[in-house]
Amino acid sequence: MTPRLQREGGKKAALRRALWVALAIAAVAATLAMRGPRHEARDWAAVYSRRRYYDPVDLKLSPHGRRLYVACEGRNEVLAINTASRRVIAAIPVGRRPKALALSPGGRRLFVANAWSGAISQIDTRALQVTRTLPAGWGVEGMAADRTGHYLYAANPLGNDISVIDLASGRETTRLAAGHFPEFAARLRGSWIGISNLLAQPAPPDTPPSSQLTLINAATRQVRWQVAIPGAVQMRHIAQTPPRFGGYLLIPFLQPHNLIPLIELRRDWYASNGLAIVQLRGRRAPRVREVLLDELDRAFANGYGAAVAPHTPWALITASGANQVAILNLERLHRLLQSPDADELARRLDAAPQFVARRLPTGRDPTAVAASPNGHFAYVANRADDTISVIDLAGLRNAGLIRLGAQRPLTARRRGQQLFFSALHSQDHEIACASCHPYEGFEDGLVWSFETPRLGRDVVENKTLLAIRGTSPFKWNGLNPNLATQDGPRTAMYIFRSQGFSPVQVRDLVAFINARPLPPNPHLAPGGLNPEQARGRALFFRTRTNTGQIIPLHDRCYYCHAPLTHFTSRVLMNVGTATRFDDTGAFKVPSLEGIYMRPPYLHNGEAQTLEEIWTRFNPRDRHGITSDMNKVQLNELIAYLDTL
Amino acid sequence: MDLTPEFYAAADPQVSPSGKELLFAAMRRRRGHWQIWRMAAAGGAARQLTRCAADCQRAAWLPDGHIVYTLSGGRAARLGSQLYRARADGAHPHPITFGPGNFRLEAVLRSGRLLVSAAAPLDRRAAAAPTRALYTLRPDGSTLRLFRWQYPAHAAPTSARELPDGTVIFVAQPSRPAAGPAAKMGKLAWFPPQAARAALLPGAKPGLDSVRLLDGRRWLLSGSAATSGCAIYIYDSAAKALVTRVYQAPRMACAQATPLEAQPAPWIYHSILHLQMASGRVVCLNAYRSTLAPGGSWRRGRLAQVRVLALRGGRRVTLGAAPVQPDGSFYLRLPADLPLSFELLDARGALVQAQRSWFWLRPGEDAGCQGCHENPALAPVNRWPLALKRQAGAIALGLGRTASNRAPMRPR
Amino acid sequence: MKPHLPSVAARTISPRAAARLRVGLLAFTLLAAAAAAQTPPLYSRWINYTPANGFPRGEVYCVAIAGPRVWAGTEHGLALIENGRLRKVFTRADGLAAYAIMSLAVDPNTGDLWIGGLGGLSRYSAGKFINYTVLSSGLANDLVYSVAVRGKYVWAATAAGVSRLNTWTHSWRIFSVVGKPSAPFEEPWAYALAIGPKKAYIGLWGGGVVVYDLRRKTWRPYLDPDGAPEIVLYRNQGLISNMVSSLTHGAESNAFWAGTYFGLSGYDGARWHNYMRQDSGLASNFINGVALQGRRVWAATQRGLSEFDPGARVWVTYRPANWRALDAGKAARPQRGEILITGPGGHPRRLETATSLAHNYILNLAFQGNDIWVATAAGLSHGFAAPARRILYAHPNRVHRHPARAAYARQTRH
Amino acid sequence: MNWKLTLLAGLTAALLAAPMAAQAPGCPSGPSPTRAARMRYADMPSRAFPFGSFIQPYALWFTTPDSLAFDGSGRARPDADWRRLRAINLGFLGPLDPQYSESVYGIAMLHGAELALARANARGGFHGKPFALKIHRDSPLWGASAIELVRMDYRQHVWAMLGSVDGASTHIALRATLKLWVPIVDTATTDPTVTETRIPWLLHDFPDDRQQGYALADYIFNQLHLKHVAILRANNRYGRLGYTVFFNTARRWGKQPVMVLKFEPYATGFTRSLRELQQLGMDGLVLWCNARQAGLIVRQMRALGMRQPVFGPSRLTYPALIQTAGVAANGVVTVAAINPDRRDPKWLAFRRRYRARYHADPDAYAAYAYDGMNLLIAAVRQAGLNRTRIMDALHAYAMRSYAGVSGTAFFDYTLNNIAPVTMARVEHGHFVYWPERRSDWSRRGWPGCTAAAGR
Repeated sequence: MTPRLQREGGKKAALRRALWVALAIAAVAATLAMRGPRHEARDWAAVYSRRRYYDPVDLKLSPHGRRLYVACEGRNEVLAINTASRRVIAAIPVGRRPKALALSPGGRRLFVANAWSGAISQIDTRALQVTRTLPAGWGVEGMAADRTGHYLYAANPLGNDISVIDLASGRETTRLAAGHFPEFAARLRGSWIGISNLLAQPAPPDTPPSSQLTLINAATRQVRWQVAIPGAVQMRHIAQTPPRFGGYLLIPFLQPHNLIPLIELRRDWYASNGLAIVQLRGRRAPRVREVLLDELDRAFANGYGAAVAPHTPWALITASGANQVAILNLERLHRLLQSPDADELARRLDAAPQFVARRLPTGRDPTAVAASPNGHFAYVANRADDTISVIDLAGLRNAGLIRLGAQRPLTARRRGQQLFFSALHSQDHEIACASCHPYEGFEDGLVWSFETPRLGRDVVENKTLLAIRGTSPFKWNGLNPNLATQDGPRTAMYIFRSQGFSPVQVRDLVAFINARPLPPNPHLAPGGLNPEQARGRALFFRTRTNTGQIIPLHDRCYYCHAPLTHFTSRVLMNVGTATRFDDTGAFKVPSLEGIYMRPPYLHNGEAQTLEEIWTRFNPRDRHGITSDMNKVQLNELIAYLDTL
Repeated sequence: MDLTPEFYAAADPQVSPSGKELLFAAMRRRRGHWQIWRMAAAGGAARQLTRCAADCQRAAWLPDGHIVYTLSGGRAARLGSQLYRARADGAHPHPITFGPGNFRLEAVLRSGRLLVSAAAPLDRRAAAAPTRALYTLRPDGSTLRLFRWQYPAHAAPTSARELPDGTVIFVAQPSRPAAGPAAKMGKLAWFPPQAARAALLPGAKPGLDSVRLLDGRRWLLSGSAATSGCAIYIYDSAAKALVTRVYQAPRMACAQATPLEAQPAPWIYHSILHLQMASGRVVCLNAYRSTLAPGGSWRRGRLAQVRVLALRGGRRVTLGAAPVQPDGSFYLRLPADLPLSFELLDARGALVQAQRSWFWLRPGEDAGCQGCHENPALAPVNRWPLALKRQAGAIALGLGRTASNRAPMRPR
Repeated sequence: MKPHLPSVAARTISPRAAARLRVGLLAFTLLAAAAAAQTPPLYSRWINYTPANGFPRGEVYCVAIAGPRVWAGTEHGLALIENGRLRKVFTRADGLAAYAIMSLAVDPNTGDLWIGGLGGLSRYSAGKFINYTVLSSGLANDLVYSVAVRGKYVWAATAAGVSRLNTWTHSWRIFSVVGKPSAPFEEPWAYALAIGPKKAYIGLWGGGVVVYDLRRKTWRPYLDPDGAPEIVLYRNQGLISNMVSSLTHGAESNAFWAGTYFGLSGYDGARWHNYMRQDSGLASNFINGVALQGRRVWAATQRGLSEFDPGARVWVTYRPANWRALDAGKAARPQRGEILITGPGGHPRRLETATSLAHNYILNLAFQGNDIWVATAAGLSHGFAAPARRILYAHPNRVHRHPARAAYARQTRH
Repeated sequence: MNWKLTLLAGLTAALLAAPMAAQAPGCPSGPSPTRAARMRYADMPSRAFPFGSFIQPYALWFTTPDSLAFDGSGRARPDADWRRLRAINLGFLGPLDPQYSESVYGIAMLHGAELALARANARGGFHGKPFALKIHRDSPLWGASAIELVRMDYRQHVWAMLGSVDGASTHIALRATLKLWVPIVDTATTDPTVTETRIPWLLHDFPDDRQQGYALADYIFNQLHLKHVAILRANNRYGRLGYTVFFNTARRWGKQPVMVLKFEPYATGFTRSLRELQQLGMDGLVLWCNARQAGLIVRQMRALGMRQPVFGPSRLTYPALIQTAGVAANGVVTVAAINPDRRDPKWLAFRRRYRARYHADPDAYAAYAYDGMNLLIAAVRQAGLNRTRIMDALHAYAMRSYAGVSGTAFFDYTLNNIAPVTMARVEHGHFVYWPERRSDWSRRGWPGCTAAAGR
């Protein structure tokens, strides 16, 4: 904004305005110093004592390429690194869990999405200080500022929407509908903003998943296309190739093969990893193609970051599970996509060598990748190593490592984190824990057909790993007494189909999983329950029906979903939800904590919303007595459940 | 130093993961059988592990304390040579391959799977089969799969090795007799990592048939070069050329050089078979998919049934037929440890496609295939197979009424 | 495809008449210039979208304008018209929740279209539908008769009360007779909605109009004061009937118009203004929809589209000239159109137009700039405020002497 | 002109299709057609006219045909080709799930409708194609049944619908049909407001709470001359709407009820309310609830020593009243929707067939459903497969009587049956029925009838 003002007025006027702006910034800073930070400082202290690792998760290079900004979600900081000296020159404290970065077009303002604060920090890149805090939606992550720098678009994974923030007023003007769990955003050529989704669109459990790319026309600030990416989940960073290489959007994704029984782990029987390739075509609907980055006997597990190196034919894709960065030859890719059988590429395991120029090892859990504006270097953030890999794009080789200064020796939890994201422990390196538990231990929202005594039966919905401490036994059938049993030989034999983790590794992994917290619940206002939620709470704990009859103890909500033990009684209960595909009727009572963020519901993912649990799948009142409730009460009950 | 002075012949030395022991095949007398022996790498007395009535060769260490080896000839010869697995002291030998095809152990891959060579296709005429190919197998004998699939024409791979980067090197032995001694010699070929197509290794001489890794870049090649007898070379994999000849023994027939050092242990593979069971299950996702069909797929609705053949006592018997669901899926329970083969039939019972080879299921094995003779480079289609959705369970064929169709409870 | 439009003027006017027309036009232009400020346009040319040119069959329940796009909710899907061409008809097969589309609302912020119908509520955003039904969301009922958007809230009038969705927090609120605190509804069947900046106007089918003050969170019901559906006690007694089918709110904070099946009822914040067929130029008492255009109120009735200018006290009704035959099933399509202009003195003047609305049974209407879009029982009609010379009298020889605007202006001078 | 023709056609059709009507012995009760043309809406007692003592209303509805005329494009729609149909689908909406108390009415209604359909199909159906009943349940859970009429239309392409019992369900179906144009015949609800909505897609053939309220008021105030009546009603839609006509009539007659108390539909103890009413000095009690609760109230009332007479609407005329109340039920006077003791051969034949098929006695819901389905079938046969024309055929019954197994109905312009109602008194553990005795009713002038005739 300031540069534009300077252009408009004379020098004096500009000075005057600059003075005013400086005063305003000072005032804001003072206000922040007096009020905001004090509250947040307490949080930081708590977080610092718990999490000492940096966990670099997003990178942005300044327009001239001399400075690299790193969002470190583990320490609630943004680091500024001098790319010449490869040294950290500033650590700027921001809000909780900074997940994503966006630069204003000129590079003067850096926006930091603080997922757990539900707010965006705006950093003045000259002063390297937070100048203001912008409102945002639930669990805000990926952001992109439009070309003019007037509006900022922010993806809210927990709200399934996109905030449009007017940067002049600092107010959120609109929330646009996005698909399920939008997590990453990018400014594209023209006036497009792209938003990719982590999870598949809600759908009946026996249908293959389909994810969504939301394309916003920044000129109208409205969604123009909601592009279905068939078969895909976990779409992440978006990179756009130059027009001469087709101008495609490249989005790493995972194609889960959850509907076929998981009796193998070879040649992508569980999942494929690759790229969605989206071609914008003006007024016509964008065209979607898919290519795999997996190879015949070696998977490119959990693609994450994507970047196109200017002035080169290279695009870089990181695989957080394979600890690799693949360097794509865009010219060859472009040519391959022109071939008549390009549609088959979505499943071809032998295509990647045709366009992957080089695969380079990275640190553990590589996430974001950024290429310098001159195309000389690329940088990969290795989240579980607290390092930045530097890649020489001229020689396509590793050219150094920037260490952010991790604590040594590693804690058990840290070692567990490294194992959690690594696919190197499974046969053909196909999957990591994180493949099915994205969002650092969440769930993918899919049902999976595991190898069971009867194949194709007992198909169950994936379960979250967030906040599961104290809720054992695990699995819908309750057969796993603890995490160590699950993560040991069982994972080795039936999931990884390999040697699996050693007992020491299992201990580390369990330490990591047990420490997975839930994000702060956006339904819960600071003042406690609102009246509707409070009425819902009364319904949850009610002992009589609307007609005054006493509800038997075992038919009350709180009997099975016991509040003192994370809203689960930790036993198996038959609530009449078994179908003809189940060999058992009793399932472990799931915890209700964070229930709002993890549809679908019930053991087989039949209920796509909380409402459906009672409206469709509780016809005989076996899942609690609910049929006497009216719709208003049901809404209130759900309003309360949303706060757990 | 001759480690085995007391033997008439010795071959296939395998250094244990610790680097302190050797496993090798040897015959004491000229007309005896090859057996598997074990000895300290430093030398000393060898311990006989096998008492084969035929030849036992090509042994390998398994990371779980077992060994695996190839038995050829003898009574088992009807189906050609087979792989056996036994404890490290040679006790409890049992077969892990069952079909025709002359299986021969090549190596244990780092993933824990076995790399074996056998006739391609794996059929009855194995002995006369002109070509061979590499397959992989879990060390419990389950999940037989073709390893990559494009080989130099008429070449039988032998002496395959896996290098740490995933490169597989083998000797392409000409499978047809050709004129001249040099033409009979195998040529080194390789599968670059992730390549479906094998190529001859540039710069290598014919007759070299053993490859060992020295370091990341240099390989140890050895064999019997036609002119100079036995020789050992160092090969620069980056320059793709032989750089040094380190050893030459003109009088000896061949050499298999192995560095005596600790080997990277392959992964332990945890078997999930249930050896007490008499059957295994196979689910086919889409029998319509076939590279033999025009356009890669049979016309929708054409397939009605799958017929299962078995090889019992050297004879083909029909076990029965089961419906193919409209989406091409079928789900069967079939006798374990028996050579099996599928035939796809149309609604009138006419043959649409016959499997050209034999496979088997191990007891309690759950095998899955994407299609019948499908393109192995395609990832599966994510769809709930109707055979699993509509059928209550696997359709049992060739199992007596007494055979238990219920699998034991299995955690997951 | 674009319906063929015969040029009526060119076909029926003789050269002599044309010469006189020029004189008449000159006079008209002067007259029109004087009256233009007050004289609203007359819609004399119609293009109809009917099954004959690919439009969905059955009734058209609603129409909404989003810039160049015209959306029409029909008995058999949601039709999208762009630049005069039918682009697509969306049905349940495309992901819509509803079988029949009752109501449409365009969110000016997001550009999304909200679709209420018999089957649930849908949000159309960039080619995709997000559905809300009674079983899968907090929506009160699957029969959605009206939908409205204001800020971050989406309101839906359903057969079991009014549902309100906060699109930012995804929380639902139901205003109905059940639950606590309940809304003061005589009947739960909400049929009409109009959401103003400060107040929400809710038309209940049998429960009158209930106004919700958005800031104070207070209710004010407006009911038929005689309480008996079989009578209207006084002409301007208050709300004319509790059977409210449609609502629109005025610029003043309290003003609204309610369409009922027993006449048109307007409230200006202080007084009521009721109109029935018997005492006004209203085409029929059976009103399916109402709309405001400036101060003029439009009523979509079962016997034509009526427009009322309260200032001039002039009624204009549009309908097919052969509407009786259409109703009786004796005619398949409208022949010519008729315009009835009724001034304060009564005795409507009748004009005939070459083209006509698709049917006399009118369900709804919307404005696109100077144009009007009308949802009828037999198609969607696009009306143009064409020059007056396009309008013909029933007697062709008098065509040029009585331009319709002049007729309108004369009526207003009474 | 037009409507007269339609009327004539409809009447002819009704006579042809339902020969029973033509052969009806005696004369129907109720107002004569000539008089009815000038009648008050719903034939309300004159002094019960709202504001009737003060002012002539500005406008009157429902008493002339043109105030209800309905336009639309439906008649122009091409008829469906019956040759291409497997069956002529008719919808049924009713409470059938046993857990809902109204299912007793719904099941009886279904049986009556099925019986009519079976007879129609035995007689050749529609051009040889059978009529098929598409049964939908209006279970109230979550309001999900609201969509049933829509599903009937779009999924089963029904030509008309019969149902339902519950006023709310019927209203919701009406809401939908106003948009979808599916004729509805309702033979069970007593909700007086369903015919007052100006939705021309409904024919209602059951004595509604208007007729029941007028009859009770007439009996209580004009014949028994009680003065201080109290009302006890269930707090549901049935109780809330049902008592109002009686209440307003009493009020307009200067007999304002002393108290209206409500109770929850699941309540079982009423002693407190009864004591309260006793203290007010009531001399009669009117109940508006279901038979079982009424039985409990009567029993508890007698146990308290209260001897006041008890009255109630037709839902009380059910065995559950006597089963619950025992001897305490004796003397309770209720409205009866039919008189099952009639010796009318049509009724007897119907009862015989019904007993043979369902092994139970038909009740009012079965009888009216049978009549309603016959009306509907006749309308379909006459009009063909065009819903608007089917509705037109039903409109031909306006201001005409129809003699069915339930008695002789008379439909006003809203197509509501306003024939006078029968009443019953519990005597010795049985309902004893007697003809209606509304004292303000005119019995003159029926065509072809020389004298007033009762049933």
